[in-house]
Amino acid sequence: MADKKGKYPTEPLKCWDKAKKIREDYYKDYASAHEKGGLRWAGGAWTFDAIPAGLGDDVHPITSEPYGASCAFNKEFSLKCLEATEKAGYARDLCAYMRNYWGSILLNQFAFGGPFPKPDFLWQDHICCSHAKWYQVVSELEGGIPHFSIDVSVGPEHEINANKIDYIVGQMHDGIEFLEKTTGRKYQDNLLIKAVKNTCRSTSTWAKICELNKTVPAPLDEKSMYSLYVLGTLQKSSQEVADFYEEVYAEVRDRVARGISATPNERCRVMSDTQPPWGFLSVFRYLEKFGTVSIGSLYTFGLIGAWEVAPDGEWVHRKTPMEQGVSINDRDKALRVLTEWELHKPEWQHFYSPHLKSDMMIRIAKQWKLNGVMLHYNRGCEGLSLGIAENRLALLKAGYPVMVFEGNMGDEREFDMTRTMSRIDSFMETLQMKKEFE
Amino acid sequence: MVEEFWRWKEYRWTSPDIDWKTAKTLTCGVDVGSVSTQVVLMADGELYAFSNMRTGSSSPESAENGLKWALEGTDLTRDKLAYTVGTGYGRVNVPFANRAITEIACHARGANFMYGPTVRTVLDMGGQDCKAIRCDEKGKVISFLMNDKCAAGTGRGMEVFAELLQVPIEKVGELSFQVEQEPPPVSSTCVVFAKTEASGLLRAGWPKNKVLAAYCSAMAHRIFTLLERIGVEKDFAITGGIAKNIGVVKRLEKELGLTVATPRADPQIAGGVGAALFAKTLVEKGKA
Amino acid sequence: MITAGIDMGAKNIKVVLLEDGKKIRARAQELGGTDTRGATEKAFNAALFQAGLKMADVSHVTSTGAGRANAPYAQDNVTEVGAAARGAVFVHPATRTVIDIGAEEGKTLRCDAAGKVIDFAVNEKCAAGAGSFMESMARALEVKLEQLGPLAMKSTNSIPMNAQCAVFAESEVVTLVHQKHSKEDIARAVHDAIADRITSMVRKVGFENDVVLIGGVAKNPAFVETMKRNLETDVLVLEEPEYVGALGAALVAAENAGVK
Amino acid sequence: MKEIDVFREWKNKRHDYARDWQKRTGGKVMGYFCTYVPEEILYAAGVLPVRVLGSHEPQNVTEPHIFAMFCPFCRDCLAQGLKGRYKYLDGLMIAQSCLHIRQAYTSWIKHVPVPFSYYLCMPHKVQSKRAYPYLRGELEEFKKAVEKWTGKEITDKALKEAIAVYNENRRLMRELYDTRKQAEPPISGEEVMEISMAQQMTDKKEHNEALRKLLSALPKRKRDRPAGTRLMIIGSEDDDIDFLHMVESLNKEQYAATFVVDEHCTGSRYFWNDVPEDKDLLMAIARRYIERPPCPTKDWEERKRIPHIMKLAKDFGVAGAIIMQQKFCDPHELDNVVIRKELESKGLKTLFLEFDVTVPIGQFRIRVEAFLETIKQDDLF
Repeated sequence: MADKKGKYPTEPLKCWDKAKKIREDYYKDYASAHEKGGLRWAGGAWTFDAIPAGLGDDVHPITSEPYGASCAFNKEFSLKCLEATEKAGYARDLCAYMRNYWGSILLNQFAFGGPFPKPDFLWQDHICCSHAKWYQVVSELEGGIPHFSIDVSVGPEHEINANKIDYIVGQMHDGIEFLEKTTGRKYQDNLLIKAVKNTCRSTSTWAKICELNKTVPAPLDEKSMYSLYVLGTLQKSSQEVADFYEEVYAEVRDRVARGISATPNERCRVMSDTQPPWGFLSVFRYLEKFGTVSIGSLYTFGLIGAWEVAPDGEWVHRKTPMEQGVSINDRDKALRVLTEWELHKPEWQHFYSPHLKSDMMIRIAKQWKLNGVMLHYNRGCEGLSLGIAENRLALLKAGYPVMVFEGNMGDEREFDMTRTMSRIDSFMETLQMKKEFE
Repeated sequence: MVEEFWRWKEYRWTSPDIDWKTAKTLTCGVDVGSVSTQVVLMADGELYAFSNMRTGSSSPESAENGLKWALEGTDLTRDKLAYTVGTGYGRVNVPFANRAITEIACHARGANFMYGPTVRTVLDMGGQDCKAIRCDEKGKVISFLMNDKCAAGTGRGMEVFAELLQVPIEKVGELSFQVEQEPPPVSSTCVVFAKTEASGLLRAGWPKNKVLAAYCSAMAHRIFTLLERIGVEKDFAITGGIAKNIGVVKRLEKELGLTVATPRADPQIAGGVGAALFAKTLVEKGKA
Repeated sequence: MITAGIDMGAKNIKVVLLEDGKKIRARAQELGGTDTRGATEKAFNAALFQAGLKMADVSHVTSTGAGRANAPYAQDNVTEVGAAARGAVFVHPATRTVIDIGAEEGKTLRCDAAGKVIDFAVNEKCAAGAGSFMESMARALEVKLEQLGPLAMKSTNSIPMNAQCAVFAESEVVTLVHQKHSKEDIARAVHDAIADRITSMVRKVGFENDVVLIGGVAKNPAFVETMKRNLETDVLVLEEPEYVGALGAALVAAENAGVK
Repeated sequence: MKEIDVFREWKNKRHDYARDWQKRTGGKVMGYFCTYVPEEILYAAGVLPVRVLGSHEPQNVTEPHIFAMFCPFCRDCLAQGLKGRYKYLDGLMIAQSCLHIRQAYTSWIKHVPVPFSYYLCMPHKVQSKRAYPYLRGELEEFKKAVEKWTGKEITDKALKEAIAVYNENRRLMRELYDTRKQAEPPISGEEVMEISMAQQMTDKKEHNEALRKLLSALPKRKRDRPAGTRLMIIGSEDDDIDFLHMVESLNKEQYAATFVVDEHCTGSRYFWNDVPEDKDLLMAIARRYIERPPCPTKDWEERKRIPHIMKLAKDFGVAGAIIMQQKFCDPHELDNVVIRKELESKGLKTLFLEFDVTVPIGQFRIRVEAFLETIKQDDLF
């Protein structure tokens, strides 16, 4: 057996500590917002966070999915949250992120210490059949918090038309009225416009970063990508995140130039799908023993990344409206730009048809030069597991070996490490990969 | 297999200090469970005699045998029984019963008799299901919850396990405490996979007792979460076979942070007792 | 050269001795029970005795099965999936789909002529659809496990089984008995229930002929019939089906020992 | 009684009915998922909309297509397609509601292609004024697509007639439900469920005819058992006839019970409100679907289902409610906690049951009997 040293040079990421800091500050800022006379709001990672930004720079969000994932890292705390939610009567098969989040509210314990900081209002969007209802429950658990959700389920990107956009933009205008009414603040369009531009910039840049992973050997492995992409799920509309992603892009481009690899012994490239079982990221380390690297997934690429298909068929980052010379100078325009931009989100397309997702996955498999695919049948998220069995069939048909493992992104009771490991052993055998070190 | 480790002891009992001839109303309660059958005879609402045996594949026969055995040695004959209520899983298949009542109602009523009127929460750990019942001072059911679809945390599950580890089922409880320190509970909820996991632990060199401990605490925790969902109010009573398994009960007490009330008789007969008591009420109300 | 394959199954431990990667010299098995190491030694010695060989004659040992990691004697190991494919193709070269039903796990795999696995599926979480399910049902029906199949063959009509948990299915069987269904029909219902689970898995992997059945349950004629009916194709039972995994391991052992 | 048998016949022989209708009328048959499909537009185009429902049999064909964490109902529906039971369909469509049933649709059109398929983006935020113009626009698109498919224009006259037939059908169904308010309802919950199911599979003109006959015969009808405990079903999709049958045929001395009303999409939710008067016919239809008793997927931010449920419970003199939920139905799981609280706070007992396509009667029976005992156990104390 070879040892851990392989043929490629490796290097830790320089941007690491900064990523960590941004994340820590984010939760601190949220918790302490009131002390500085600011506001707190809660919503999902997909919500239009650019819009509440118009209420002022002292308005701090908490997005429940990444928060739920943070809980899941702490198995003991997570279990307490999950059981508190079950005790309250909520079913075990509901979104695992939300069950962790609801549990924190019920226990009144913030994953980052202290009592759970109650938000001033709830700001969400709705594409899966539960999104808005998550916050209906949050509002009830918190004893009634003003709640506004925007329905964005108007169909796939190739069917966008004026009627659909008007529907969403109309709701956004109502939403701004709601924000002014609930907070008593005057809404500032210039802040909105800034936030919309940041949203486009951070999501376009994240896609650029993912593009670099087409390189062999891959400069990033999925495990480290998780810690970077998460910032976009926290606050894609913030200046800080947009700027940070540009730094990351520069660093990764430099890694590619110098041939720095994520894994020393890359011989086999795979991608995953849906959120991983957060408590068990060691699964990805285990792959390295076989010289196998997960270069990402439609999830890491497409949840926060903005993409488009280039004339030559390559999947590339979407040019920002600014780059396209679109001028954004009033509220309505800003909202329209934001709507169109988000309606192209890759992770929103499969809600209308798994076959659209299959096409994107096969495109990734080709252009990122994959040997196989590992699908996480995720019991914790019906939204991203939607149609996953059809994706499996399509990938196999396209000639990519597929491994399936069941688990749950936020409920460790539904993930069986030993069985998954032995599943990986078998899969690696089928890919002719031998363990290189223990 | 020569020895059947899952098999618990079948037995019968007669009260030394009751003379049935002096009794006004003699009633009978028959609890035909999926795993065990109890026939309880009561004289004016006091426990006179009972039998406790394993259920065969035919409920009517099991009930018959149970009754014969309960009457055995007493010179009491079935024609003297004013009224019989059948309960449990085979309640509708008790040939000599005048009426059937669910085990949920009967266990609540039985617990009320065996543990006293202060009982508000009853946990019945039966052969195949596990019921959490909230009741009032009369033993009237307020609400109940039953485990679904999966048998983890049931008597049958424990039997399967005793068989696997080749430990007599009565011993499981005490042995599970003979460990240096409490191991983490087995993670699998499925009875069969719990077996697989256990075999794995044994292979990895765990002593039997430690595996038993891990299984008992897993079971205790499952039951705990079921109880949490209905809400536990004192006094808390456990009926059914598992009540006799201290390995589970002690751990459950620890999780709940309260102690289980002590019964006047074998908690496994609570259902039968409740049935016999209902029989008495029905006789008195002239409903018989 | 003699190589050995040990299949550390969830219930039984099987050993196969192989000569030059071609000729099977011996097969033996032992109930795993609580002392798997002891059981393995027993099985291994029994096999050696059959073949009139001694430990020293065995040049390479490869293990497979649930407990493959801590198998005595073994120099290396191969997954159940890999072993099943190798073994099946060796016994029946036209094999392209293997259905393996062990005591507590059902597996399906598709492979090529060389025994290379193309795709596979393993039953998740719940054990309905595995041998032990069949055992508890036999117990609930109060018949011997071997009788269950023949009984089902005599069934005249099919009744759906709703419960999926092995233990709840037991109570459902008892319910069916109470409803005065014949033991034959109930036995068939049990087979249908398991076969449905397995068929779902097979369809997931997609099957190509020849489809072969291995593992203990393969010896049950009623089950084989039900599978044929479900898949609408022929399903072959390999000889000594429960040893195919161990055989596969022995073949891998031969390869690792450099047998051409 | 024969006036009811006809509905049962239609329900049991749903495929024969549709094939025969095709022959008789030469019209197209459109299979649909989810009751948010604006049937009026199809009916106006001479198309028969039939709702795709499951067959409640164990099956082994959907595993490759739908991950097991999605509801059994959507898998059962897909199984019908994969098994070729709906070969006669000319089209298949869905109106957007939950993710689960959506998979039955997307897998079906890929693996069992149909000449015409349509995904209607029914809005979720029905509580927003923005939903009206939006849905109207979507209906406009849909109407065009149907016209292209059938090759003939859908005239306002045809739309008006379709709306009239559908409103008539809804009125008659509500009339039928009114009879269940009586102390001794002349009809059982099981029978009503058969009528509602037939309603979703047959030509409304014929269904109306049969309803009129039934309504004139009902007054003379006496059931052979007491109504007993008056129950309500609250649920996700629910056509578990076997379960209703079990409950309504329990030992009548001890456990007499009758379902007197329901709140789910195979029942009252489907027909409770009419298409209102509006010169703009498409807007009228849009209003009807936006304002109907909501599916949980669309019941936010405010919870409008709860007051509706409480009113039904009151109007029909309900003593207890059985919440029948398809396993894994997230939208309902997000409602049931509060619904139960609300009912219990008004002194109504509730029993929660999780359903798979096949009903383990044994396991449910004990729960139901115990539930009925908690409502009426005084003779025991």
